[in-house]
Amino acid sequence: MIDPNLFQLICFYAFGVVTVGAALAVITLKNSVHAVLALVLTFFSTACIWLLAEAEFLAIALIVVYVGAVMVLFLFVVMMLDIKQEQVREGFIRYLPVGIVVALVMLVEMLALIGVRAMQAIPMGANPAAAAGMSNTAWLGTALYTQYLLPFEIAALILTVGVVAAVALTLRQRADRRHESASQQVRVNARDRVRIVKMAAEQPARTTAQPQQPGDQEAKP
Amino acid sequence: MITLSHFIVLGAVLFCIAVAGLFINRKNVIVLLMAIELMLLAVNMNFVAFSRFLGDVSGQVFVFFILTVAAAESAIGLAILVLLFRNRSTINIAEIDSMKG
Amino acid sequence: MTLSTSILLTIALAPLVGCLLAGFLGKQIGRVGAHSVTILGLLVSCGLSFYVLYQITAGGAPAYNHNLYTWFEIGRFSASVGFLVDRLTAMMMVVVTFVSLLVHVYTIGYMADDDGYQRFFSYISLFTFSMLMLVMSNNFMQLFFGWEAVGLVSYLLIGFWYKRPTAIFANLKAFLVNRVGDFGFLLGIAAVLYFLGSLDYQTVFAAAPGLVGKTLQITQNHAWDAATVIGVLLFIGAMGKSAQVPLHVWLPDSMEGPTPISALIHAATMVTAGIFMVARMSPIYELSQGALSFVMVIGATGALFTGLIGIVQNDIKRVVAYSTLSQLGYMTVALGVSAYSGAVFHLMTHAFFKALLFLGAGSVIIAMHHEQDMRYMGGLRKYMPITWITMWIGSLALVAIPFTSGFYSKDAIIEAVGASHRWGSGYAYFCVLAGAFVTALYTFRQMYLTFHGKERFTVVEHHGHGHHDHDDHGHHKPGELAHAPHESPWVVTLPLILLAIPSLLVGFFTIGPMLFGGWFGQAIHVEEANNVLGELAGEFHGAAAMALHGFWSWPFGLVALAFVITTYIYLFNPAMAGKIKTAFKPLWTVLDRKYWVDDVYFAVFARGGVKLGRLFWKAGDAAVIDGALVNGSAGVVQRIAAGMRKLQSGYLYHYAFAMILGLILLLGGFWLVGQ
Amino acid sequence: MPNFNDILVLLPEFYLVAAACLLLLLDAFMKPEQRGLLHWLSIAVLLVAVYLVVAGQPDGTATAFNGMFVRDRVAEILKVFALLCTVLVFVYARPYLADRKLFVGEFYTLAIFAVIGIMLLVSAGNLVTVYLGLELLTLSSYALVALNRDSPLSSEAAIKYFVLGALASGMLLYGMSMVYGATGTLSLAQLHGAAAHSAMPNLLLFGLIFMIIGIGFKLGVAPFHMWIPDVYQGAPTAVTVFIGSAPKLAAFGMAYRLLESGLGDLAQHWQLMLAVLAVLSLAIGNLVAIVQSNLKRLLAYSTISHMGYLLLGLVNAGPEGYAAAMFYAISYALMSTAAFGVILALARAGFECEEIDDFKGLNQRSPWMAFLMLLAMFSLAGVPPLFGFFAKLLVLQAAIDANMLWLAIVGAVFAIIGLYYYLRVVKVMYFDKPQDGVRLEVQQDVSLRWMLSLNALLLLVLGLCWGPLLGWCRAAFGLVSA
Amino acid sequence: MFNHLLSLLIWLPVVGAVPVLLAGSARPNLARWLALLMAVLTFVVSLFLLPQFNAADSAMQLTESHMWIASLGVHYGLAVDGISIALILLTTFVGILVIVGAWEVIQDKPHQYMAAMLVLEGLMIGVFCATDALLFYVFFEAMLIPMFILIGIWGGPRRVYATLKFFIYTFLGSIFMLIGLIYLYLKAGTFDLHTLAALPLTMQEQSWLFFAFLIAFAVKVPMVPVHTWLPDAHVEAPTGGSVVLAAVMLKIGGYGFLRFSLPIVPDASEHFAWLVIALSLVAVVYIGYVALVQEDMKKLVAYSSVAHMGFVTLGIFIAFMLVRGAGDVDMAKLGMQGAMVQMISHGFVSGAMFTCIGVMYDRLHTRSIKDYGGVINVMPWFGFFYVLFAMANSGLPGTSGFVGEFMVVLASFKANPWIALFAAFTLIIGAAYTLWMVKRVLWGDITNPHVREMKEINGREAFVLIAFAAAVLALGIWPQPLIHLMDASVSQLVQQLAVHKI
Repeated sequence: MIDPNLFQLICFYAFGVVTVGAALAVITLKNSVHAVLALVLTFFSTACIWLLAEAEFLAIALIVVYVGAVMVLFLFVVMMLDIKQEQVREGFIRYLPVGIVVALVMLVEMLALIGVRAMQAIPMGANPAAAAGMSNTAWLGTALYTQYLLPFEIAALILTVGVVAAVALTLRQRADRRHESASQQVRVNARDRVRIVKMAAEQPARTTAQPQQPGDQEAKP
Repeated sequence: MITLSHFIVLGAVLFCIAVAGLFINRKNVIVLLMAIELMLLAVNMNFVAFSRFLGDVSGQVFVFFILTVAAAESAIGLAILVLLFRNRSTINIAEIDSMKG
Repeated sequence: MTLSTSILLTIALAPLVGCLLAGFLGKQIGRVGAHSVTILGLLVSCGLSFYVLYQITAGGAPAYNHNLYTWFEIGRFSASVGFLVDRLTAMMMVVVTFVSLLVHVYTIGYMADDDGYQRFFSYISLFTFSMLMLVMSNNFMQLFFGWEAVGLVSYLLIGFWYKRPTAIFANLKAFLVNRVGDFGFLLGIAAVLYFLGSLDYQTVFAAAPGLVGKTLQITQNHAWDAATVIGVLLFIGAMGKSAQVPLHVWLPDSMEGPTPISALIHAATMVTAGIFMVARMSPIYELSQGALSFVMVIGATGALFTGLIGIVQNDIKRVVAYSTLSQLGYMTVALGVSAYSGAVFHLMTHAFFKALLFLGAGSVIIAMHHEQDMRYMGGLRKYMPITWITMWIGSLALVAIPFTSGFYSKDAIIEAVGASHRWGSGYAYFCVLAGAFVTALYTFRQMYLTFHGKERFTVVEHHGHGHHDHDDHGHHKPGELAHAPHESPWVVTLPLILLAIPSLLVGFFTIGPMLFGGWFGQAIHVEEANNVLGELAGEFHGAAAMALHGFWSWPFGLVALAFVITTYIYLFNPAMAGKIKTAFKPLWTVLDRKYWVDDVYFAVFARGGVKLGRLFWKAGDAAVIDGALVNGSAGVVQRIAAGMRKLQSGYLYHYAFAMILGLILLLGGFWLVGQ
Repeated sequence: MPNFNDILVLLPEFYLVAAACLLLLLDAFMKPEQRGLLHWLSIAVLLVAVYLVVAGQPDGTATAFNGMFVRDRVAEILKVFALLCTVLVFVYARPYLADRKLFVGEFYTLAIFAVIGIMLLVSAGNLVTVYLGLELLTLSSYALVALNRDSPLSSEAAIKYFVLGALASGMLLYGMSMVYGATGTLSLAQLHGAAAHSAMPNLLLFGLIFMIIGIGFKLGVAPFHMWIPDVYQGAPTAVTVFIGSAPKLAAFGMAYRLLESGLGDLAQHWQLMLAVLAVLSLAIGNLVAIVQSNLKRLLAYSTISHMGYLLLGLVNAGPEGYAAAMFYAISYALMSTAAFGVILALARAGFECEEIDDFKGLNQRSPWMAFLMLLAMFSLAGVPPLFGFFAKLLVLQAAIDANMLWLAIVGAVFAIIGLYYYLRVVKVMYFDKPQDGVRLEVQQDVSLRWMLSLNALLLLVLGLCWGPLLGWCRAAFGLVSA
Repeated sequence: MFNHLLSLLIWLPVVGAVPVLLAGSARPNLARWLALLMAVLTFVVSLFLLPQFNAADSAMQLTESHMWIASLGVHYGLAVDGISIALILLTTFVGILVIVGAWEVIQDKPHQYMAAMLVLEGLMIGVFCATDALLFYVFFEAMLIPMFILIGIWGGPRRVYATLKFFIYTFLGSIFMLIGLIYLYLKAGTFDLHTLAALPLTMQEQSWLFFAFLIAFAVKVPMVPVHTWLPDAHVEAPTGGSVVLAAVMLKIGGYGFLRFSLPIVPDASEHFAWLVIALSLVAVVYIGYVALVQEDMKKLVAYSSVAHMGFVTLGIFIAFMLVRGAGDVDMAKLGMQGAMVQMISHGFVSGAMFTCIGVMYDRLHTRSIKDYGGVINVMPWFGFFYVLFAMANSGLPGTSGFVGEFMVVLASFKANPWIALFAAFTLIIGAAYTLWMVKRVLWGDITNPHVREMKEINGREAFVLIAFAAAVLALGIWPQPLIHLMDASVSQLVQQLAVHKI
């Protein structure tokens, strides 16, 4: 029998490695589609890690919301915009060392300041939801609809703004396209189709016109 | 045994990857948007972990809101991206520099 | 019998009123109006001055000393406008107004053809007013006012013919050189206030004995005697105004003005101010042997060396001008040996005969159609006898022929210098003696060249028009005249005659009381130990005896020698002048270049000043302050800004990088601080 | 459960949400030529909101929704001025939008949503509310910046704004997570108590740094300012004027909520950080503005420097300082609306009037506009007797009061450098000849002219009697008049 | 009405500028007459100060005080003493003259010009009345705006450089003063000058504050080496601008020293008096030489202003050596009075000089000395005034230019003879640069044919010049009324100097 703690740890490391690897892939892969897929993998493995932390609702929500919706949106866009792959990678290698150094410096600073060692002493306690006699979802839901009611409503408002904004920005009648309007075609009248124009009879052009001389004043711009 | 530090370190690493992604990436705006998602993921990781270790629900509630907002944010971000592509026929970051100085 | 304020005020203001009327309403009142009103003013002034003199001498009126109004009053310090009229002042007033009056009259003739007729009258009346304010002052502030006012008017008068480049150069020079003197004078006044706590003469003189022992800390461990400091500083002012070496350079150039002005400046006003001032300050000067020595040496130097220059001058007015410098030196020497009354006495006699000489020279110049070069004159005596005779009278007075006024004053000075034991008096004695010889040399030379010998001019009749503008002076070839010279009109000759009389006689009658009779009373203070005139008084047995004795004295011998020499050269052997000139070429050059003093001044102060100014301006203001600091810092800011602008590259990843860098720095900083 | 009282406390916000939704609907069913009605309705809606804010103000502090929402004097004042600024923006923007076929309902609704975000943000009692209010504001702003869909500059500005904004909120969130981890609470009020004896003080400070970056970004202080010039320039001017005004009040409110209400115990730590940021902002803002030729961009850099000055007030970390900073934020909002208002009043279809050279000879063409711009410029430069001077006076005073004389001197030095570019604008208007081919004409819109005049003259009037406003600001932080 | 005389004085011209502005460019004459009316009214109102004022009383009088900013305890405080009154009268007097002087000269947007002048006048009066440091500062700075406009719009070819330099220079100076004032406020809890004067301060504080004040006022005076804005500003400014700048604005620097440096930081002022004195002497000598070689008349007069203002600072700061060193209160008063009289006098003289140059400029459109020569031939009356003012500028007794310099030199001799020596040098160098200019401009024969076409001054110009001349002569001949007006205030100030704060 494996020690559940050890199993948890193994699982954590496994998913953790996947998460980090996939995250690195997101920012390094050439192909945008691949990058999106790597991001999906990141989210997926993160969701698994959250399951380890017994945050079931959020883990599922992450997959549903992100993998199901947001990432699809990303894919749509990536497909829709016709991006040339070759030029996208230029100069990447050149800036990579700088990027790595900066990222590492930041990581070191952060880890040093966070005080990771002290946190190692903090074990994962009992599941608070379970302690409260609820499932994680009920635990979360209770808080959401009581204490966090106002934020919940604001979140709704934000989604509305998202919709309004997205619509306002992308929905438009393009002036450079020709549209057919069936109703107009149906309602057309005969006299609109042909227009008779009266013109004065034209004299044949005079043939006396001199050809332009080179060096004429008009030759100058 | 999993300790708080595991989660936080993982969060920090993700955060740094996201940050690195933001400025290593010289070409594609979409990757930027994805890096931002990664960053939010790192934050969420922290909140989930703290919530779990502190036994306090608010952290997880916060994550819920962050997820919601992130969805709306992606929608707007992608809409802007589409606009940008329509106007300039490129999403190459190195070419988006008509305003500077 | 006391002096009335209103009379004194009238004396001072009458010329001012004349000045204002002639100046501002010149167009309206016309030429006649202008000279009438100014002469009237002067007449009033002069008449009343004589009356005041009479009141003081004969009427036994006490000295008048009252303030008219308070000029400023701050704490215990105050300055007022007021009059101090004692015998010294009264005498000066008479001399000033009298000479000035005659100059006014003379001007009618002299300036008859000039466009600036009214303006000229206005100026000379203003000049008189300024001088009166100066001599009548009862305090230093007003003294300084008059002091500078005469400077101003001399500036205006010397530059009267403002179209002439030389004139406007000369007037600027005169003013600036005077300002150098005033610089010292102002400091002297400041020193007076510092040591004696007042600007009022009476208070100052009363407190003056307290100066003894007081010192002025100049540097850490060096102190100067207070009285010497005051004396020297005040005398620097006198050096400027009375054209003492080395501030004498303006006076000869001042000949650029019309001749009446030269007479006024050289005789009665302006240059006498310094002498008068030192005499007035005798209670202070008496406290300092050092200051007096200084005065004496300066004066003696001037008396001899400026006279020497006179020998080589060809301009008739310049000869007279250098003689003025020389005579001023005599007066100053007299001051320096504490013979203040001698100096003032010489001032008075000199005023008469020098005015006479100048006006005479002016008369000659009119006759010569504004030709001033003596080389183109000669034999004028038959054309203008009155001028000739009066000028000889003046000249005799100048060379101090016994019985003339000049003899009494000058001889008294020479005697006094001889009697003095002050440091430097030996040098001074030599100078004044040699000066007497030199004086005679240039005076006789001048007279011979002008009035005697061959006519060195030709009359060219074809110039039809009779009127000469002063401006077209020089249109003729030198020595060519449109008309034959003729005697000047009566307005010119009358003043000559009127001046000739005192030039001859006044000395004879006044030497007794003035020099030896203590006529000046309290006005001039001489310490017992310094009283050389007092010593001489014992040998004085009346004016006639003095004159007779004068024939056997050294000075007369020298004059006679000079007479012989000049007579020989200029009457009998005119070619010899040229020979002497070539023989003593270096010496002649030295004198002709006026010891290069002017050149040095011009090079050092004028050109050097401009160079220095340009250096300050270009290097200091333009390069360092504006260039480096103001525009430089602006440029630096611009450059930094241009550099920083590049940070805003327009690239999103740079922007993100900047934020992350900010984060890293904040974290790092916090990390470092936190440890 | 929320009771009626909670709703009453939030009445202005609820009302605005409802009104915004109604406007949205109205816009959908409205013919384009009736948009004028929408314009006036939106203004009316905002004015009513002002009334509700003022009329419903509680005595002292009221909280609602379990402390999620705090309604106190600070919030009230900020809200009132944010709403008024938005009214100004609406008035100024209309001709501009109409000229460019941008006169659409979305502008109004998105702006109102943004204002709601501002109102929530400044009233936030909880980190969650802070975050959500902020996002409501910024998401609306992103959309507004991109509103001119056919403008490449506009979308470029939007994407830069978006990416950097997202980065900043990511950092803010990261900081919040750390603070949460260190204290176990998201409530600002509890945070205030818990911060002092946190089990993990380092973690708290670590979170603080990240949060300061979020605040710094929103204020636009260096080095988190990079978005400002590009966004100000790229956005339609009508949007720029909005972004440059009301959200600055929100940013101050957010800073106050997070730093004072939440982490006031850590004042000694964030004071120094803010001081450093202030110096950087003053330097970058004032220096780079000198070399600008685009007025909007110049004003953007001027914003950066002004936010540096605002920080001088915050570093005081006392009620005096907060009052000064709030006063500064209000004054800046008014000055910036006036300055941008003039640009809007002069811009026409096909002519943005945003290059400095476009203003050449304005005094000859329209002396009144030139005068208004002059007032705005001198006020921004901090020349008495204009409003901006007194704001600067107060923040300098706050800095000196906080024993940061050096900071005040730095502020003074950069005020001199900053003066130069404001004067340059005045110089162009007054001393130069009009450019050939540039027709400077003022929009005929009466409401714009009057409001703009009022706005600019207010800078002068408030310069002469700024006492009451200062009194309110101080009273909001519990200071009684001397 | 009488309680608000000072307010009336300040706001009458400022508010009066509004109708002038409204008259618009379409009705320039209306604008001119309105402006003149306002200026004359202001002058008349300012004359009412004299009967209201008790010259024997050293206290600030005609006090007005209203709470301005209640929450900071800042007052709108106005009051005057003799010094202020003198300067206010100078301001209102010059105010009329510049309006008249600009009558036909300013053809471009005269209404704006006149309005700016009026606003400027009001603000300058405000500076002289303010008893609250903040109010003072507000007026002090606000003046820059109309002046900036005046130089910038109606100025010469390099006006932009000049006006920016002017503005930034002055702002640079004053902002540090502001910091000093804030410091004082935080210490004292008030901006009231009277209270600040009584505030005890350590030597270190005083030193810092002293330099904060020094830089502000030194720029304004201006003292070497922060004077270089002045020649540029003057050269480019329109005549009226130059006149106001020289006649009144520079005085604010000197006034500031009296109101701020001396009473608030007396010990530091004493300690650093040598510095100010040294700079003043440098101004006299160094600037004198610089002025000598100027080729532009305005620049020359501008430099001479710097030199003359050197006497103001000199007079003010030798007071310390006299009061605290020599213990001679009367002598200190003499110096300080000298400085004050010099301020007023310089107002008249430099104003007049700039007017003269403006008169010539209007005819020939050049200020370069070499373009002139022989002007007296065609403009004798003008020549009269020009010589008069030149003489006043070189400190001739009988003109106002003499009085202040005389008094300062007298006083400085007591402080240290060497100071007097350098100060008195102005007699020479001042005359040199002024009269050399006169020589080249006025005297001589006409060389430039355009000069021959110059017309004699008209009635309007004559009015301005006569007014200046009257003032110059009156003050020169009888300065006592002015001195009496300021006597009590100066005494008070000098006595205050003797009190140590530490």
